[in-house]
Amino acid sequence: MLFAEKPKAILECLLFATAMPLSIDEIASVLELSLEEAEELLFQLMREYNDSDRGLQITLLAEGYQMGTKPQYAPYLEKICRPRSNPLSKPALETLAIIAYRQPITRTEIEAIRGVRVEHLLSTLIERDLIKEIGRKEGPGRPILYGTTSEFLIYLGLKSLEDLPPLDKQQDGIR
Amino acid sequence: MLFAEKPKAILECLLFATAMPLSIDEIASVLELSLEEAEELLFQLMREYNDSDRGLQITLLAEGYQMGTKPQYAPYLEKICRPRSNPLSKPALETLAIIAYRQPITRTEIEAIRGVRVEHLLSTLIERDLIKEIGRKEGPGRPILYGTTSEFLIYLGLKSLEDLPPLDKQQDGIR
Amino acid sequence: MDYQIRLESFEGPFDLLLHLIEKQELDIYDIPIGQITDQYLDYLWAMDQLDLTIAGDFLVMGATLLSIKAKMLLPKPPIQTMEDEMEDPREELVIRLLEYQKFKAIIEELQIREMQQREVYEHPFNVENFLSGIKPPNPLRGIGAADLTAIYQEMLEVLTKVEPIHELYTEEYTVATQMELIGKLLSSKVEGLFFFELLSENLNITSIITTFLALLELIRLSKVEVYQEKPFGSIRVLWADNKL
Repeated sequence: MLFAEKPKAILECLLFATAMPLSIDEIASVLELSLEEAEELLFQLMREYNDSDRGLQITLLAEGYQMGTKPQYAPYLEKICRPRSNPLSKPALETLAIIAYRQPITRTEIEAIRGVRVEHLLSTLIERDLIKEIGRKEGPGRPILYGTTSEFLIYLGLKSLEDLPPLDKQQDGIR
Repeated sequence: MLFAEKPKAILECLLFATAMPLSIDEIASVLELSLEEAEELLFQLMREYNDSDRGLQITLLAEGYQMGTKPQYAPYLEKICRPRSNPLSKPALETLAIIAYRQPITRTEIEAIRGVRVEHLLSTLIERDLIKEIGRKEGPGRPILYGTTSEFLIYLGLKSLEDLPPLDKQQDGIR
Repeated sequence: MDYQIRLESFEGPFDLLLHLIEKQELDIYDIPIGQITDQYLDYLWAMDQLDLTIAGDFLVMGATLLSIKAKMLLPKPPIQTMEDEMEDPREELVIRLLEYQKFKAIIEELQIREMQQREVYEHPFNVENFLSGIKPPNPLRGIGAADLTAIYQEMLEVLTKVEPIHELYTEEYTVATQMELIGKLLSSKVEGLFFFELLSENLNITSIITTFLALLELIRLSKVEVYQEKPFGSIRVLWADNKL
């Protein structure tokens, strides 16, 4: 073998710990090797990673070489990075419906309709990209006004808010 | 071999990609294995990493497992990686130590031990995610109680709070 | 001055005191308080002469030392009480010094660990980047616009059935919700608000009375303070926590 283990271990560290892809020039300069030597070392390490049953891979991107996870394992990473994908609860849907039909609307106004506190429901809806703050209401405390997002329309397959089914007029009289 | 390659590859991805150390419970849940199976798989992977000439290691930190570079390669990484945040100043470390050993503790109690005010040091430590508010002390003013975070354990390379070096090893006459 | 040491190099008064004790190999359990007090104050004078600001914490300790010194000079009562001896005025100081010393002693070891862990680099994984590449699951999967409309209609129907429309006002105002509302409004207003500003647009007798009761309760709990500039003038309400 041409190289001792050590330069390969260093190269492994470099690919692991850098945020951006590494060019062969950078690799050669840190390892104090010629470009050819650096390349040979890199290819050796790439074979060890990519041709094995390991979970990680080293790939060449436009800007250089980078260590990452093999794409087939992405679902497991999603599972641990984004554990929340539960469907919305009924209270959350009710709150969303109120906002959709009454926007712009403040929290207090929503609570007046629902009769219960909605603070945590609003956070959930914001987190799920369904509603957002769209301004402030004039008056004491200048409360936040909420409205629906463009993602909300996309999820429901609507072109615009006007596409929301109309309501029975009389019932919408509650204020 | 007890396991197919795949769960080990997934485990490798998980340890690579998660920012915080992973507990054995989390590993078992993502891999859909029993705790014993997850542990055996993990130990197998740890041996492959730690007992070899590779540049990476898997260590127990903050009651979880994390992948990192072996310390002997730090000089090469310094050249190319983002500079690390500065080490803590002595007063900050002193304050952190008092919180670590005496938590939960209020600001006034810390100041009684250090003999100097610590307000700005507490903000620094909170900003660096090393301490956090963990409650309120009963009594007048209900002062904030501080405690250390998991980032604190990671920062000092500790497995858990019990891994802190003993404080009272020297003569501890009066208590 | 016997020691050429700058005050700023000490973490605090305990650090300076421990330095003086260790340097002269004094017994921490039997501190010659007169000698230590003089040396400690010498440092403060020296700092003062250099026009350096002395942290208040150092001055407080100076005063404490002087007070201990004074107590030690007081004549001891001729007959000791039977059970215990007179409390040593130095005791509290010694306890605190010993406690501080423990932490001072552990710092070096923690620093070593800090430096060791700095040698270990983690993968700079950016969750945000990773997740931006993954389409988040549709939180509304299985739900159409019509379903949302139905949910809304149903909710309105329930509301209209249960109570006549005008009754909704009484549901809206309870002392508890008004207290919360007042807190929300006031806590963001350092200059406070007039009482009428606390009332919502829906002025009716229930809302005014409930808001007034809520205000009285908050006054009782010392959460708010109220001022009236002249008799029959407008009542200004201030959130007590905002005063600090």
